[in-house]
Amino acid sequence: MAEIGLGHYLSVAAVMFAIGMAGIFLNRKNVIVILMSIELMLLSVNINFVAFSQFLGDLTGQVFAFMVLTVAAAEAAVGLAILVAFFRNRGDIAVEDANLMKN
Amino acid sequence: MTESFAGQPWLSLITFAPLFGALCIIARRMMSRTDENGNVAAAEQAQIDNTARWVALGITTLTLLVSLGVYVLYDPALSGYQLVEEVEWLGGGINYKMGVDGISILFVLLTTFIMPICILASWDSIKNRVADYMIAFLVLETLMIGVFCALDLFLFYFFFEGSLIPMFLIIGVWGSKGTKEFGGISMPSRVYAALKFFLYTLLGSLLLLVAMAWMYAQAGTTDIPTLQNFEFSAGAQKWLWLAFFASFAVKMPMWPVHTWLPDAHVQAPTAGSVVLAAILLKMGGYGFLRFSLPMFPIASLDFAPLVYALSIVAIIYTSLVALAQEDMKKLIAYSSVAHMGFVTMGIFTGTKQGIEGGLFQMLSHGFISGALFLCVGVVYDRMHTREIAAYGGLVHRMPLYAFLFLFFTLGNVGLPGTSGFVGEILAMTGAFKVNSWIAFFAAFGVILSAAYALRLYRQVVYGEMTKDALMEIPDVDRRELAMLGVLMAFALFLGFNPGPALSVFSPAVDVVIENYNAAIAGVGH
Amino acid sequence: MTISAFAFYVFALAAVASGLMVVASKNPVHSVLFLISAFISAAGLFVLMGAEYLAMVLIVVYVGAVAVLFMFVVMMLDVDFVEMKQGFLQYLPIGGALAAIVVFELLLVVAVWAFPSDTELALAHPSPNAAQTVTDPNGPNNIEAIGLILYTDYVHYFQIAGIILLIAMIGAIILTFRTRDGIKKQDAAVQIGRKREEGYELVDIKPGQGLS
Amino acid sequence: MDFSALVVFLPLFGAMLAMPVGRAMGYRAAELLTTGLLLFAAIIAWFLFFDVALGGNARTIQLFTWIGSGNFQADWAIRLDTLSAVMLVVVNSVSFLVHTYSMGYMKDYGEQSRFFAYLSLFTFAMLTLVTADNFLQLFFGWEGVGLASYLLIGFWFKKKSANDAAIKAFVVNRVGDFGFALGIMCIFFVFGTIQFDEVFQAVATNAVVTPWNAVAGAPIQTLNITFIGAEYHALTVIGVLLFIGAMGKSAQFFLHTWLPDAMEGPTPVSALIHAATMVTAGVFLVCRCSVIYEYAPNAAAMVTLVGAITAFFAATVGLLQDDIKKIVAYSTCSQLGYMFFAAGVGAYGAAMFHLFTHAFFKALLFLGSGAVIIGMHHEQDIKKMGGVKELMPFTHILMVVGTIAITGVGIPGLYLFGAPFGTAGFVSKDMIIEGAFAAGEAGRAFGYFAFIMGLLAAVMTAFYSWRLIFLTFWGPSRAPEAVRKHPHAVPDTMMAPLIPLAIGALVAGMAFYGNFVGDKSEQFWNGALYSAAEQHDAAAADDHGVVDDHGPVSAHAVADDSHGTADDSHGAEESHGDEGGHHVPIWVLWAPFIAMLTGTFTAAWHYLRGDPLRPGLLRADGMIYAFLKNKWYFDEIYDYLLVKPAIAFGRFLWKEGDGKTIDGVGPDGIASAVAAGARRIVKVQSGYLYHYAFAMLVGIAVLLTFILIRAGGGQ
Amino acid sequence: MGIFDTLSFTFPELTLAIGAMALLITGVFLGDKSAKQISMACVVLLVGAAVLVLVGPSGTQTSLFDGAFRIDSFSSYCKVIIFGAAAFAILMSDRYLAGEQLGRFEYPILIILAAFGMSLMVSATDLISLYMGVETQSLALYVLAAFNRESQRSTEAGLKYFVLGALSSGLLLYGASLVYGFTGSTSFDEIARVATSTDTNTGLIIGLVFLVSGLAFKVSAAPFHMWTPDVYEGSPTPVTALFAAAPKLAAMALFTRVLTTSFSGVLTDWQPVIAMIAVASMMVGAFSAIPQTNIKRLMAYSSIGHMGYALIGLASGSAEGVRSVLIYMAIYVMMTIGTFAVILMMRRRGGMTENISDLSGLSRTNMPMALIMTVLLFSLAGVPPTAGFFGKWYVFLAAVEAELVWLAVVGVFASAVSAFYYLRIVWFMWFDEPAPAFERDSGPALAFAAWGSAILMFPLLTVFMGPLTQAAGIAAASLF
Repeated sequence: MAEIGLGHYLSVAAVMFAIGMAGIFLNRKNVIVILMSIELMLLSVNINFVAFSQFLGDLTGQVFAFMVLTVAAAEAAVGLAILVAFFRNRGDIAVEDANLMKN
Repeated sequence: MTESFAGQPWLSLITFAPLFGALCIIARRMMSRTDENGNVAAAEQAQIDNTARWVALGITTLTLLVSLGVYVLYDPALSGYQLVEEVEWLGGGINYKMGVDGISILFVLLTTFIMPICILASWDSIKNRVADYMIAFLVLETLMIGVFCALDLFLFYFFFEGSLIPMFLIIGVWGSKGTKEFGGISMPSRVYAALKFFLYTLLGSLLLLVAMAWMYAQAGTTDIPTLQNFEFSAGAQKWLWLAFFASFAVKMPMWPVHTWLPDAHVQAPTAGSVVLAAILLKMGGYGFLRFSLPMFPIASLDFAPLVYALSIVAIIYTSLVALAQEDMKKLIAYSSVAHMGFVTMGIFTGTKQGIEGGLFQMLSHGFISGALFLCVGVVYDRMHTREIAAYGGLVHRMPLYAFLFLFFTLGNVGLPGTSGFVGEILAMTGAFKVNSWIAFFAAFGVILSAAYALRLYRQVVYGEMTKDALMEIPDVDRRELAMLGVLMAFALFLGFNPGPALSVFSPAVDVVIENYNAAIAGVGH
Repeated sequence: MTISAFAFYVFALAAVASGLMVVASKNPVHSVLFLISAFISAAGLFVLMGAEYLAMVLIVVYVGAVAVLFMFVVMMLDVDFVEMKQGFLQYLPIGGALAAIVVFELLLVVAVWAFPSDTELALAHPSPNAAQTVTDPNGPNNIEAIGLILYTDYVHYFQIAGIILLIAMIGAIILTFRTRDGIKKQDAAVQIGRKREEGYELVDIKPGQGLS
Repeated sequence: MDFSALVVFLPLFGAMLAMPVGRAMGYRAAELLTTGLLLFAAIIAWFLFFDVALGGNARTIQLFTWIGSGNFQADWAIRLDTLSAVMLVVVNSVSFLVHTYSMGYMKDYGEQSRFFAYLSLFTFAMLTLVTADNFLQLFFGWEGVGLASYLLIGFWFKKKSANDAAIKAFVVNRVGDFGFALGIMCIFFVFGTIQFDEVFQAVATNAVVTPWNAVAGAPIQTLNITFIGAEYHALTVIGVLLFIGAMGKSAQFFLHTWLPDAMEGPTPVSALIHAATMVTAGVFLVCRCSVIYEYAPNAAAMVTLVGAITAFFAATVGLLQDDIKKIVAYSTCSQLGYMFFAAGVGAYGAAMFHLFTHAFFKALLFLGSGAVIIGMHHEQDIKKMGGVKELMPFTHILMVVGTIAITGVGIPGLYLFGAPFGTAGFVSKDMIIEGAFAAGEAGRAFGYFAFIMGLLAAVMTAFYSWRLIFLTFWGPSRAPEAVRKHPHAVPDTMMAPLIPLAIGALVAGMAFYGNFVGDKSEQFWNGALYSAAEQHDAAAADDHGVVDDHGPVSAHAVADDSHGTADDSHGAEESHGDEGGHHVPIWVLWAPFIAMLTGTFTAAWHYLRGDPLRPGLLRADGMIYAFLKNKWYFDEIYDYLLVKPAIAFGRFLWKEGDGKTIDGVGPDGIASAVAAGARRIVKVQSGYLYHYAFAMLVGIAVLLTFILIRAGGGQ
Repeated sequence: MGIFDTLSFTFPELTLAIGAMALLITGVFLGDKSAKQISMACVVLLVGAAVLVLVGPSGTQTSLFDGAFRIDSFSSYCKVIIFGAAAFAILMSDRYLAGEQLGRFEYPILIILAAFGMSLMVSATDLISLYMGVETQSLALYVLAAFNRESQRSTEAGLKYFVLGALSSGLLLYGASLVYGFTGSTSFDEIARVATSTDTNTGLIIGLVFLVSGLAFKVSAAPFHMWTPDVYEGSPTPVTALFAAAPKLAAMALFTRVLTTSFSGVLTDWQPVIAMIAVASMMVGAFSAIPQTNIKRLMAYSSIGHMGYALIGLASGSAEGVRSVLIYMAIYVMMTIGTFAVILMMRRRGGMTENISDLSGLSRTNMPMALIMTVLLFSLAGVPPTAGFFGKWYVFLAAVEAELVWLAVVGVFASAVSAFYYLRIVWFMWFDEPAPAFERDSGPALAFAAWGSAILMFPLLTVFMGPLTQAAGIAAASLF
């Protein structure tokens, strides 16, 4: 087996990205899991950044990843806050029923 | 003295004077006292209505007078554009440019002439929302005059499409009653008609917009005289022509994109129908002559057979359809389509007779068809129905009306001595030159027009008066007589002596033909 | 296979498997746990790539804060988890197919990646201080290097990140924070500012009526 | 300004003033005004007749330009030559008499002002027609008389039948005008002008003309043009097209159906318009364009053919009519056929002559019929009359005069003062029949055919004319008691105009023989009528002993050029000038007379013995009877083939074409499709988060795939 | 350039950021009863920021923070409009929030912070600053969408917006990472250099596609538009008014800058992508709006369609195209503010109404409001003589000049279809029998916004279109 190169990392990231994406629409009952899927996507992005950064020999990517981490945390906070507000109004968090507005 | 007169922006003045009138009415409305629900006291409302009527009449009359003055300044012997004004507008070759030539000046006059009549026609018959109505008409007048005065394609389009809005409101708000089932929902038929009118014409003119963009990209300007001398490649002309055609054909309207017209006419209030028939339809023919022929001569030549075919079909088809109508306005609307067929046919012959015939036909149709709608309006105001079957024997109670209606019916038929004849015969003569088949088929329309027009007249005016409702119907009053009388005078005068109009057209038409022939000769056709 | 390669595969597989389980597990609590596992695995990958600082941040921020937040919410919201996963499989084929297509396409892209040529790099980095290469053995280590640029060249991002966090804070508060009436609260200012006159009330009790 | 312009405009003033004057001062004032103006006009017309026709003082008065577009120029003008002078006399005289007559006739009906306005309007239109100096003005008059005819036929607008007849008249006339208009365009196309003078000059001189689209010019007489897809001889096309117009106006076969129906109008109208003047406009047109027909033998042949058929056909139908006016109407139709085939065979003088004489006796017959109708309390069915002789003896005499005039009573071969001896109809009709024979001799197409048809028609003319007299005036009365006892009084104003007409019916033929067709004709016509043969003669045979050296000078100059074309009519040379009958066999001279006698005696044999109403020669249940009774089923066929399909087709186009197809596929269809599409598209917006996410991912997958395929394809 | 020089260029943003924090502290101390005052202060801040932009050195192109941001006429143009729109959003929300018991002081502060984010977006010339700007804006907007936390609709809107927004951020980031990886830099200028100098770089293009998808979400272009109707409908109406105006412009400006500066070398690659998105947006906007009954939802579809038209301009990729986008967006923002002002006026005794049928017969019960709405609707439909027409004209012109005639034709058809539903509202207002009248007293802010935009749409821009096109032209030129 070849030396572990950039391609390996990128592949892992791609797969994780796809898992995150699939998680969003495969999951129809629980918003929390959707939020977690998003976290997975962001994680895969970070892997990408770090990998590229490393292999380009350029720290910008890592700084980018750092920012992504920060923002993702903030996002998670806001998302969970909205989720809580949503839950308070409805009593559950099933996305399948969340279609007051449609068409 | 005359020079200092001539140098003034007269065209802008007549274009925007009606708009100013509309603003006056708006101001009057705004000054009215309202209670907290925004309602105006009945007495004050009546006062506002009256003010609106008089302001509208005054302004339109004033516009007419000024436009007559403009006509005095205009020298009909010259070719080319006169009274040109130009102001920087959007930059990059798109300017506010106005001017008239032999093709447009008479349409400006026609517009300013028809408008006071429209206001008068609505004097009593419009009872609700009078001020709004007058505002709509005044705005419409501005836009219509603008169409004929614009010497910039962009400006033309601006007015051309803008005129849809007031007309849309006029049909929709003051249209007649009745509902129509459409697409599973039932909507007021006036709304259906208004929407159809708007969307149909909008769709057509939007293609013109794209074409205009393309032309601008090529020529770097939308100045009409420049574009008329700009030689577009033959391949490009084809597409541009089609785009312009889409717009103007709908507006004319040509078969088979004519179906909005009967609906719009039927639903519109009388004055709306008048203005639609007398002026709005003319924009299409005007556009053909102003743009299609001079700017895309090669494509015009190539597509002329298409135009002929559509014109012929329009003439015969819609005449036949008119034969079967049960609604007075619809019948006249269909006859309008047929008459416009002569116009398109004439214009695309590229001959002097054909083009002048087409122009004259448009002018004459403005008087005659407008008057016919007024005639329908006269009885509609009294009986509130347009069903042909609801009438009969009107001549017993309304001899004067019968006389006037007869005159305009005959004008519609194209009897020599009325202006309707001159345009038809000239257009057909022009067509004959190109191909005798065209004139041959067009002449069928002349036969059919007699059939449907006289049938209408017989069923409405002649016969025994059997309907109780009609027994007390009063004859035309002084106001109606004045309107119809003036129109009749014009139709008659131009029928016996079309010279004044034809000689105005002549220099401009000569220029068009000259360029047209030169362009065609240039590509070796 | 080198150690690092082995480690890579372990972490990579762990990350992917955890990711799958995050999506697939029936119980959200399990999902959170798998998420944590995925984070840790990813942190391992970061370390393998030499990005120690980020690996550390990932653990601290995500595992320490975000995942806990998730867990907190999951536990707080009284959700009937049994019903939650129904219908999952129903949409799996099409969803899976779509995901597979995307993965395939992304992998295609990965395959074409080539290290930018020297000229391109030269083009890309006209100024040498824009970023340092981490491969320089004599240079600062990863944490130092990031520290050097984060508070100099990228200080504005840092500030903006602060504002983002501020927004998140405001948001979280206004969405979830409730002032409830009827809850007894101790307000020092009120207590201190109390006047003597407010403390008592003189009531004139009429005979036979009592204090109502 | 030449006062003679008044001859045209006086009736116009009358027309315009009649209604206001009538309203202001009573109908009598309107009547007197219009009639008075007409009297003036008639006097001027007669004056002009002497001045122009007899004095040779032809001229044209230009008024102003009507339509001018490029070289399409049409003026308002008054062209005074012999042809128009003759027509002026006919029109104004008859019109004046009819006006006078109407003062009495309309007393019962009311609305006199309107009626007189219409009558005057008609007169004006007819006058502009005959005095036109270009085709377009002619067309103006052409349609103008159509309008007046429409108005007058539909005068009693309460009656549905009157309205229907009016519309029918107008529309059928329009069919003719259709051809006429095309003819005008064709003329303009070929000649570049529509002025009579220029056109006729060009034809006569065989000038080189260049049609619009043609590359090079060509002599007009041999020019071919492309018309509706095929190449034809130009003059033939023009001739045929103009003749289609003439057919409509003059109620010739195929386009005749309106004329009998037109009897719905008041009787004076029938006399004025549908007997004396308007219907003869077609003949006038053909004569006016004689030069064209002379060089368009095929067109002339068509004129002959149609004229002959009409003469025969109308006569057959006339045999069985019961409505007194319809009989006269079919008779008119038939007589018009005579005029046409006369013109078709080149006997223009005879055609105009018959037109002239016909005006007298046919107006007489109509007005007499009108008197009978009034007298019989507005009864028109001759089967319900009989014995009117006793009630209205004077009318009877006049009607008999009219009848002997139309049947052509006279003595063949007897000449007095250089004119044949006989009634007006005798002189002119025999001239035509003999002319036809002569033309047949000369090899002109359909000459013999026209001759035979003319004879047969003469038989039938005599039959139905006398049938009318016998059934109406003679025998026992079949009218109701009340009518028999108290016939309606016929006012004097009605009877007075009949007298000059009767005199004319008797002597006009003899009086004007010399001018119209006799030895003075060349001088009389003064080039207004044209005959190629004459031109040829003039150049070739001076010793022919015929007075024929008066053709247009220019025509002389080119007569030789036209020789080649004129050769076709070589035979006609010999018969030239023989319209007097000098050179036809003697039996031909006697044939019309015998035909007349045959018809007369057959009628007498049938109607003067026994029950006049018994089934006649034709069994009433027979096919021929039904065929004739139903006027050859023309109305039914037209109704079935044209009218009903047109309306049904119109309705079809409206409902199916406009409604279902154009709207259905076009705006409505698109709108429905858009609405349906919108409803469907909107369903995608399900409200479910995961659907939205899914859509995004589908979107990106599509974009990725697109870009990858594109990149792959690009490399 | 020293740090103070650098900061001097960021005065507008600094004003907003520092002002927001200061007001936040004030608000915390004063409580919600100070909401009104803080709102006014926020408006002042925004206006001040806009003035600072205008008086600032807009003519020059200045790169700040090592090329992370750029101040040029493009950014100035956008910032002025953004700040203005945000100020209007705050002004217009006053009554609504008071009526719905939502008068909280955080509301205007969040808007200011969002405006701050937008300001970053339009200046961003680096992928990181792009991302940070987008997130600053988005996070604030997520919260605003769910601002009415007692309402199921509002929280549902917030949730949907958040989840999908986060997904789009993921896409954007993934794209950014690929772009970074395949060019070696995050700076737009560097990316541009690499992109133009190398052959077709599939990775870069794929990254670009992800980037485009993420940004398309922000401008709510199809097929990334799905959140828009629900969020528009569910959010409190003033928030919707905000959503529809400023963020759209910011995102579109960012979109434009990214594509035309850093990816101008691969124009042929992204042009069809943008064209496809444009077509899809126009179609969705035209068709889906037809059956709508809720006016906010209808406006959502309408804005999707409008983004499609603006993207036509972008697809042409030329300076002309950018100019047309800028003109279009400016006009769009004005129309939108006016329209939402009218929607916010739709108040009866029972509270707000949002149904289109509630507008029935408006021309009789409230003529001025009907007139304003009519002008705005015709402008939205792009019918002359209103300003909307000019927007369409420039967009189509740009497309035609870039030889994308087919795109213009599609746009034309879409606008004909979309004219239908605008007309439908006109029809309700003018042709139908009146519904109960709205409350007349809607406050000066709404009246000002409504009248102002109607007058702008109709007479002012019609006559004085020149300056706007000029400004947009200068702004567009600074990108090339």
